[in-house]
Amino acid sequence: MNDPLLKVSHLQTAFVHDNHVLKAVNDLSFSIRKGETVALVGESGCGKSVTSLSIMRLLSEGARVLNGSIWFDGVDLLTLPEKEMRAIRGNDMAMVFQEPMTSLNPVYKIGKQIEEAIIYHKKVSKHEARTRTIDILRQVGIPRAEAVIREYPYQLSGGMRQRVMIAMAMVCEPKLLIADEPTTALDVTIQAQILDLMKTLNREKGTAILLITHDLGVVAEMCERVFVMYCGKIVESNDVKALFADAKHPYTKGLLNATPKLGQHVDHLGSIKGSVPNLNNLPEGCLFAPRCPNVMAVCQEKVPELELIEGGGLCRCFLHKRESVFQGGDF
Amino acid sequence: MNQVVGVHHSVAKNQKSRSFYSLFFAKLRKQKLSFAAGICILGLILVAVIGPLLIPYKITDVDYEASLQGPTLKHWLGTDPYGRDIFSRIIAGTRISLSVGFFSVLIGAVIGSFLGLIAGFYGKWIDSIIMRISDVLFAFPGMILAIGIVAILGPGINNVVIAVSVFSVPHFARIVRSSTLSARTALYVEAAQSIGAKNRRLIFYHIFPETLSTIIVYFTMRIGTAILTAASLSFLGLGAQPPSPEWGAMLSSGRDYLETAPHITIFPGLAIFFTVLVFNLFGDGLRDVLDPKIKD
Amino acid sequence: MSRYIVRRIVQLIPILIMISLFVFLFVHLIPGDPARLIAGQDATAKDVAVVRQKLGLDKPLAVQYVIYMGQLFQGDLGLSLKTQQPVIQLISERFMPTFWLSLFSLLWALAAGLVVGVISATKRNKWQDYLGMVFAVSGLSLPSFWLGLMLIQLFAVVLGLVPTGGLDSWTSYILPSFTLGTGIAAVIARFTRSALMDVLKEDYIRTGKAKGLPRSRIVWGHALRNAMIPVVTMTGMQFGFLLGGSVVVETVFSWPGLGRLLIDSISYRDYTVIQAEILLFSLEFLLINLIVDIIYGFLNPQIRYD
Amino acid sequence: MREPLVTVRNLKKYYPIRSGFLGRKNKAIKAVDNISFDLKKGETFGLVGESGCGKSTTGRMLMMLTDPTEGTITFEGKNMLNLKGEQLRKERRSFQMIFQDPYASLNPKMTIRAIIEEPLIIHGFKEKEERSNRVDELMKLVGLNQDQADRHAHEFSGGQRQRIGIARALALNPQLIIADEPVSALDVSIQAQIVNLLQDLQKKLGLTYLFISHDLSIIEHISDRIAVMYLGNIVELSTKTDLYAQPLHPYTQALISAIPRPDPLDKREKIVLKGDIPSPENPPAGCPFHTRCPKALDKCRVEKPILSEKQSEHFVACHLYTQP
Amino acid sequence: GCGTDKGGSSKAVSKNGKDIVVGLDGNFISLDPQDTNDNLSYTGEKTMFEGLVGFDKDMKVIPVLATSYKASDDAKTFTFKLRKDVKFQDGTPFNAEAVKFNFDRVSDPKSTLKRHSLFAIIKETKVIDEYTVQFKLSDSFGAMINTFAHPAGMIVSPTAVKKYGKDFMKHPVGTGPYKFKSWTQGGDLKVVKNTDYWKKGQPKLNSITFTPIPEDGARVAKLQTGEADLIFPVPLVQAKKLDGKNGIDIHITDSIRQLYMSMNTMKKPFNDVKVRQALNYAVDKEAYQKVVLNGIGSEIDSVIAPKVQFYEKQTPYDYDLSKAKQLLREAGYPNGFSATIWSGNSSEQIKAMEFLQQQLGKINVKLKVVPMETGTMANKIWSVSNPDKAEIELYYGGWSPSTGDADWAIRPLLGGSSLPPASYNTAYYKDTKADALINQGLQSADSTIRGKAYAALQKKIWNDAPWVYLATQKNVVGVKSYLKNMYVLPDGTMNLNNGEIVD
Ligand SMILES: Nc1ncnc2c1ncn2[C@@H]1O[C@H](COP(=O)(O)OP(=O)(O)OP(=O)(O)O)[C@@H](O)[C@H]1O
Ligand SMILES: Nc1ncnc2c1ncn2[C@@H]1O[C@H](COP(=O)(O)OP(=O)(O)OP(=O)(O)O)[C@@H](O)[C@H]1O
Ligand SMILES: [Mg+2]
Ligand SMILES: [Mg+2]
Repeated sequence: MNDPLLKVSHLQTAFVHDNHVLKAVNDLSFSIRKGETVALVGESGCGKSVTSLSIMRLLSEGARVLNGSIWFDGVDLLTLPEKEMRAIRGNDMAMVFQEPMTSLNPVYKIGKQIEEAIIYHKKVSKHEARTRTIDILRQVGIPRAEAVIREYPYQLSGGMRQRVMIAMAMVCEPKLLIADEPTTALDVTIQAQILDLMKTLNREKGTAILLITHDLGVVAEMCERVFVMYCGKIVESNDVKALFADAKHPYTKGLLNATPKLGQHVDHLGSIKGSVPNLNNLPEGCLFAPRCPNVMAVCQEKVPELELIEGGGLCRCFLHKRESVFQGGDF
Repeated sequence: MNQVVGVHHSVAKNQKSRSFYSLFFAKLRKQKLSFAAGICILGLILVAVIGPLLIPYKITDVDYEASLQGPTLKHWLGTDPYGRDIFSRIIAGTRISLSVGFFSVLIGAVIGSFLGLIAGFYGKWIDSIIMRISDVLFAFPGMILAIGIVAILGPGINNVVIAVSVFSVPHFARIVRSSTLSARTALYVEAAQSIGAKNRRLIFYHIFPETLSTIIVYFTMRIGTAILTAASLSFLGLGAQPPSPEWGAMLSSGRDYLETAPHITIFPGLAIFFTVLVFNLFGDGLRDVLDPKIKD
Repeated sequence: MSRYIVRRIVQLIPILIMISLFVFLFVHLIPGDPARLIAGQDATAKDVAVVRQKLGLDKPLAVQYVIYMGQLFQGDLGLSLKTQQPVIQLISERFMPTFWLSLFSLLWALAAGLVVGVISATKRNKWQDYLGMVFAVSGLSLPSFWLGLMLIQLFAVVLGLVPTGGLDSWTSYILPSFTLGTGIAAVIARFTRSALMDVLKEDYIRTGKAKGLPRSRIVWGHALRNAMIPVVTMTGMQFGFLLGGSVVVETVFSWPGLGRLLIDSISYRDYTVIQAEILLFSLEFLLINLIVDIIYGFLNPQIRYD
Repeated sequence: MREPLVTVRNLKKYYPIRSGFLGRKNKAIKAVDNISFDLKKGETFGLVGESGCGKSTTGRMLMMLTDPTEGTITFEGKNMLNLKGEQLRKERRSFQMIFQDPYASLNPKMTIRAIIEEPLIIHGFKEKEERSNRVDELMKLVGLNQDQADRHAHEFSGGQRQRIGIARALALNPQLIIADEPVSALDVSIQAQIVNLLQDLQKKLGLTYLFISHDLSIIEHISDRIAVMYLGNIVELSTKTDLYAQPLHPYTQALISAIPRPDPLDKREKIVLKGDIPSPENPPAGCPFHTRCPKALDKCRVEKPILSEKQSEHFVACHLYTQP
Repeated sequence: GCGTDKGGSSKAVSKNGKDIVVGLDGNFISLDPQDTNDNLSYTGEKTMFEGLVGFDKDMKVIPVLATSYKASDDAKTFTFKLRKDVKFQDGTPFNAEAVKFNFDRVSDPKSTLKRHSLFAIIKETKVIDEYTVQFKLSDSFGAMINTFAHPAGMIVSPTAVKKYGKDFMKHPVGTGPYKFKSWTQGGDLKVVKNTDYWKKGQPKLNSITFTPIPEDGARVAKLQTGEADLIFPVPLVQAKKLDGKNGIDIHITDSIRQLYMSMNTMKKPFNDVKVRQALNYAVDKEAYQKVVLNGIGSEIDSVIAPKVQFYEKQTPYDYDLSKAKQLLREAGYPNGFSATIWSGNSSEQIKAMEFLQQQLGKINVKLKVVPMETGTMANKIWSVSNPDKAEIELYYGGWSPSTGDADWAIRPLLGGSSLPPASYNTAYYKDTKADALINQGLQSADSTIRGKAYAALQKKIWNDAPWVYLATQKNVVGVKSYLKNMYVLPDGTMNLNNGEIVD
C-alpha cells in the first residue's frame, strides 16, 4: 500500500522551437499511491495538461520530455517502446479530458467507441465487449444504456458525454485514472453528478485518481492530497486538510483568498497583483517573486527549492526555508 | 452551450510581443517551399517589369531563314516559325500573363468580396439574391462561361481579363460571405455594434479586415487558375492577339509543330506551368500561415 | 429521406428557370446570326431570310423565350438549328461518352487524391509530404490541353500503348480520363491533406490515442471518416470544373462528347443545342451536388434529413 | 426604495428553427420565455443560471443587439424597442456591455487606443486631443499603463484585456453596464482583480450593473439582488441575503448546495439532481424544472407556476408555495 | 505525291481485311447532298451518291449517271441521256422520273434545302423519255454544266426521300458504290460495300469508316498508329516529316483554293489602286509559302486557280519593297498607315495574319490583327447593309469554288452584286467593267465566248488588285502505303470510290 503507483521525478517537458525552448513543466516531482485521489491544482497555463500528457506520452508534436523519469507500476514509461506504451494506455492507465463535447468521435456510435478499447486491450469477442459496455455505462449512471450505445455523441448532453468518457476510461478497469479538468466545462449541478460518480468509482474499484483542476472547491471536496503548481513547478504540497487549514506558500494563500466563499461577505476579494508570467519571459529567481506580497531580496536572485515544512508538507519558498534540504526521497 | 473556460489562454500567451508582420514573415519562412515560391514570384515580377529591357531580341524581330530552330547558343530556347527568339518572347510574355492573372483576379476579388460582405452581413433576402445568382454562375461551368463572354465581347486580352474575372466573382462572393458570417458573430463586432457603430463601419472597418486574409490567400491561389484559364482561352483561339507573346497564344500557335519543333510548345507550356506552380505553392504557404479555411 | 430529396429537387426548379433565362439571354447576346451561319458561305441574303424565318428567329426575343420555355416544360428541347435534328437526340448520343469520361476521371482522381492526401497528412513535413504536395500542386498547375498533347505524343505515338483519341474501346478512356482527372486529383489530394491534418488535431483523435489504439486504426478509422466529410462536398464542387474541362480535353482527344458538341454549337450559334447543353450541365452539376449532400448525410450522422 | 432605471416586462425571445418543406418555421427555441424584472439605479442585479438558460439572450435584448419576440424594455420612460436607426444609435450611449471573452471581444487588428477611442469617434467627438485625453483618463481609471496604448490586444493578458473592455464600456459615461460573465474566463487570482475593479467603479461613477454569471459564489459576492433563471424562466428573484439564507425554489436549493466549497472540513450532504437540463427546443410542459425536481408534485407536470412574491422582495415561481 | 522515293526509313505496312478508317478534321453535318453546304459532308456523301456528271482529278467535267448531254446556244436548255443499268441502293430504278424528282425537290422555292440557290435557276425539268431528261433555265447560265457536276447535283433515291422525309439526311440512299450503314451526329459515319453497284468489279473495299478528329495532332497520331488508314487534311507543318515513315505516304495535290487578303476598296486608303498594288509588292509571297504554308503551296498568278475552268495566267507581283514604298508615296502615304485585319481564329489564319503584319510592317503599314471566332466574324461581315458602314478593312481568307468554274470563283467574291450581306465580296469591289464581263460569261454556254470574257476579267481584276494575292493552296492527304487510288479533288472533296488495298 505504500508503494507509489505513479512516481514522477524531476520531469521537464518543453516545447522546442527552432531557436528557443519553452519549458512548460520544469523539474516536477510527485507520486500517487494505489487507490489514492490526488489533485494537481494551478492556474491556467501552469503546465497541468502538459504534465498529464507527458505521463500518457500523448504530447503533441513539438513538445518533448527533456528530463526526468516517470515510473508507473514498476516500469519506466519514458523508455518504453511505443507498442508497449499503447498496451498500457487505456488499459492500466486511462485519461478523461476537459472537453466532453469534442473528445468523442462525432461519426461513430457511442457503443462502438467504447467497445473498441475493450476489444483491443482485452481481446474479447464483440458480444462480450458489448455486454461490458452496457455494464459500464450503467455503472456511470447512464439510464437507457442499451439505447445510448446506438446513439451518436451529438445526441447526448455534455454531462452524458462526460459520463461516456469516464465509462470509456474505466471500462478496462485501469489502476490510474487521470482526469484533466473533467468538470470545468460543465454546469454546477452536472459537475456535482460527475464528481459524485468519480468518488464512487474510486471507492468501489480502488482506482487511483489524478485530478487536475483549477478549482480549489473541487479539490477540497474530492482529494486526499494536493499539489499546487505555478509556472511548471510544484510550489506547495500537502494533505488536503492541512493545506486548506494552513497554506504556507504565498501563492497558495493568495489563491485561497481570491476564491469567493459563500456567506463570507467581504467588501473586497483578496487578489494577487499582476499576472502569470509568460513562459518566454520568466523572471530570475523565484517565479512568483514579482507577484508576491512577501517578496524579499533573496527571492529575486535565487530559485527556492521544494523543502519539507512543519506539518509534513512541502513548500518552495524562502520564507519557510529550513536547514534540511529536500533530497528527493519519498514525499 | 457550455462555456469552455480559458480556451484561448495558451494560444494567446504564446504570442510574443512581436508585430504582426514580423510574426507573419517568421512563419512564412518556415514554409520552405512556399517561401521559395514567394521568391520566385518576386523574380517573375522583376522579369515582368524589367525583362523587356534585357531581352536579347525584339519580340517582333523576324528572320524567316532562322525559323523553327531548336535551342542554340544564339537562341537559348530556339526560334518560332517566323524565326523569332522564343526566349525573348517568353520573357516579354511574363508581363502579359502576370497582369492577366493579377487584374482578372483583382476585378473578381473586388466585386466578389463586396457582394460577399453585403450578403454575409445583411443576410435575409439580400443574401438569398446574391447567393442564388452566384449559384447560377457556379452551376455554369467556368470555362464555358468564359468562352461565352469572349464570344460576346470579342477576343483580346482585355476581354479575357473580363471573362476570367466574371467567373472569379462567385468564388470570392462565396468565401467572403462565409468568412463574413463567422466574423459577423465575432464578439468584437457585436461590441462595436453595442457602442453604436453604423453598419458601414461594422462592415468595412471591423469585418472586412477579418476576411482579408482569406481574400489574400484565395487571391494568390486564383491567380494560377486565372493564368491557366486565360491560356486555355488563347489555346482555343479566343485570347491574346498576335504578335502578343502571351504564353497560351504561343502554345496554341506552336501546337502544330508539336512533332517537328516541340520546343516551341514545351517552353511556353513550362513557363505557364512554372508560374502557376509558384503561385499555388505560395498560396498554400500563405494559407497555412494565415490559416483561413478555404474549400478549394 | 425521400421527402428531403423531393424537396431538394423542387428547390432546383427556380434555379433552373433562372439558369434557363440566363442562358437564353447569354446565348442570344453572343454576336453572330445562326441563320447566316447555317445558310452557308455562298448563300444569298434571301436564302438567309428564308432560313431565319424557318427557324423562328425573326420573332421578338421575348416571344422566342416564351416559346422555348413552353416547349421545355413539355420536355421538348426543340430542334437543332444547324442540323434540324431533335436536340434531345443529339445530346443523348453524346451524353454517355462524356458521362463515362467524367466518371472515370473523378474515380481515379478520388483514388489518387485520397491516397496522396492521406500519406501527405500523416507524414507531415517529411519527404513523402513534400513529394505528394509537389505532385499535387503540379497537377493543379498543368494546362490540361498541354498535358493532353504531351501524353498523346508519349503514350500513343512514341510508345503506341493506347489510342490517340476518339472512342473505340476501353483503352480510349485512359489518356483523356487521366488528363481530365489530374487537376481534380490534385485538388482532392490537397484538400484531403488539410482536412485530415485538421481532424488529426481534434480532441477525439487524442481520445483514440488515450484508448491505446494503434496509429493505423486512428488514421484510417477515426480520422479519415471525419476528413471525408468536407472532402466529399468539395468533390461535388469540382464537378463543374470537370464539365468545363471536358470542353478542352474533348477537343484535344477528339472525343465524341458533349464538350465538343458545345464548341461546335457555339461556332454555329446553334442556340437550341447550346441552351440545352448548358442547362444539362447545370442540372448535372446541381444533381451531383444533391447526391453529394446525401452522401454527406451518411458520413455525418449529425445531419438528419426529415 | 430606489427608482427603477430599466423596467423589463414579459420579455420573450424565441429563435425559430427552420425545417420542413422549403424551410418553413414550425418550431422555436424558447431561449427566454416571459420574464419581468426591474433594474434599480445604482444596484447590481445578478442573473444566475446554468448554461443555455437564456442569460446572455436577456443581456443581448437589453443591449438591443437582438430583437425580443415580445415584451417591453423601458428606460427613463422610453420604450427602447420602439427606437429605430439613428435614435437607437444615440440611445446606446447609456447602455454598455462587458463581454465574457476578453480575447474575442477586442478587435485583434486595432491598438488599445483605437479600441477605447472607437465609441468616442462613433458618437461624434471631433477633437482629436479631447479624445486622446479621454483615452488616457480611462486607461488610468481601469488601471492600465498609459504607455501601452499603442500596442495590440494580443500583447496583453486576460485580466488586462478585460480592463480594456471595461474602459471601452465606460468611454461614453453610460448609466447601465451589462456584464455578461465578465470574469468566467479568467483565473481566480485575476478574477478577483476585475471584480474589485467593477465594484470600485460602481462606487465612483454610480453605475448600475446587470451582472450575468453562472458562478453563484461570485454572484453572491457582487450582487444586491439576484434572479435565478432556469430554461428561459426566472424561477426565483430576491435580495442576496434572502436568497442564500433561505432559498425557496428547489432548483435554487440544489444549485447552492452543489457549489464545491473550498473547505475540506465542510462535509455537507449535497443535493445531487438527477438527469440533464432539458433542451429549450423542447421544454417540458408545466413547471420547467419538474423533470429534475426532487419535490415535484402532480400539479407541476401540468401547470406552469408564475413568479409571485412569497415574502417581501422575495419572488419565487413554484407550486410548493402557492397556497391552495 | 512525293512519298514514293523515300526508300530507307519506310517500313512496310500491311492491312488485314478490307475495312478502312478515314480521319477528317470535322464533323459531317448532313448526308443529304442537296441539303449540304460543307465539303466535308460531301466527302462522305460521294461514297453513296453520284451525279449526272462529275469532276475528274483535274476538275474536268466527266459523265457519271448521264451518258451524254447537250446544251442550247443561249445556255438555257440542257438535255441529258441517262445510263440504263443503274438502280438505287434500295432497289428503286434510276430513270428520268427520279432525276426530275430530285431537281424538282431542290429547285422548289419552298424547299428549305441549303442548295436551293444553286439550282433555283431551273425553271422546269421535263421527262422526255424514260432515260432522257431536259432542264429549262429561267435565264442563260453558261456554267450550268459545272453546277450539275457540283456534288449538290448528286441524285438521291425518291423512295427514300418520301419514306424518311426530313430524316432523309440520316438515312441516305443513292446509287453510289457504298451503302449507308450507320452515323452518329458528330461521330463516325460507316458505309459498306454496295454489292449491286453498276460498275462491275467495284468497289474494292468492304467498308469505310469516317471519323472526325478535329485536333491536328490527334489526327496525325491516328495515322501513325494505324488507327486511321487515311487522313485529310494533313497539317502542313507535319507533311514532310511524316512522309515515308510508318508506312505513310503523303500526297500533295493541286487545289483550287486561292489564298488572299482582301482590301476594302471603298475605304481609305484602299480606295487607291496604288496602295493596293503597293501592298501586293510589299508581301514576300515566297516567304508566305515557306512560313505560313510550310512550303506547301504554289505561286498565285491569277485571281482563280489553274485548275479552274477558263484560268488565264497573269504576271505576278514581285516582292519589291522599294516599288511598294514608292507607290505608297505616290498615293500620299509616305509614312504608311495603320489598318485592321480580320480573319478566323484557326492557327493557320492567325499565322497568316501575323505574317502579313510582319511583312507590311516593313513599309510602315501597321496592322492590328483580330482573329475572330467564326460566328462573330460572320456577323461582323454580314451585319452591314450599307457599304459605307462597313467596318471591314482587311480580310484574310481563302476560296474554293466548288463548281470548278470561273463564275463561281469570281462572282461571289468580287461581283458588284455580291457586296455583303448578299455574298462574300469583302473587298467591296464594284466595277462596272468587271461586272459586265461577269455577265458575259454567265449568259453563254459557248466556251469560247466565256473564255474570252473570263480572260479579260482576270486581267482586269489582277491589275485592280482588290486583293493581295498570296498563294494557291495544295491539298495534302496522308495515306498508308497499302491504300491506292484514293485522291482529293482540287475542290477539297475526296473521291474514295476507286480505293483498294494493295499489298
Ligand atoms: N502546442 C504548444 N506550443 C507551445 N506552447 C504550448 C503548447 N501547448 C501548451 N503550451 C504552453 O505550455 C504551458 C502549459 O500548458 P498546459 O496546457 O499544460 O496548461 P494547463 O495548466 O493545462 O492550463 P489550462 O488550465 O488552461 O488547461 C502554457 O504556458 C502553454 O502556453
Ligand atoms: N442566435 C441564436 N439562434 C438560435 N438559438 C440561439 C441563439 N442564441 C442562443 N440560442 C439558444 O438560446 C438558448 C439560450 O441561450 P443563451 O446564450 O442566452 O444562454 P446562456 O444562459 O447565456 O448560456 P451560457 O451560460 O452558455 O452563455 C440556448 O439554448 C441557445 O442555444
Ligand atoms: Mg489544461
Ligand atoms: Mg451566455
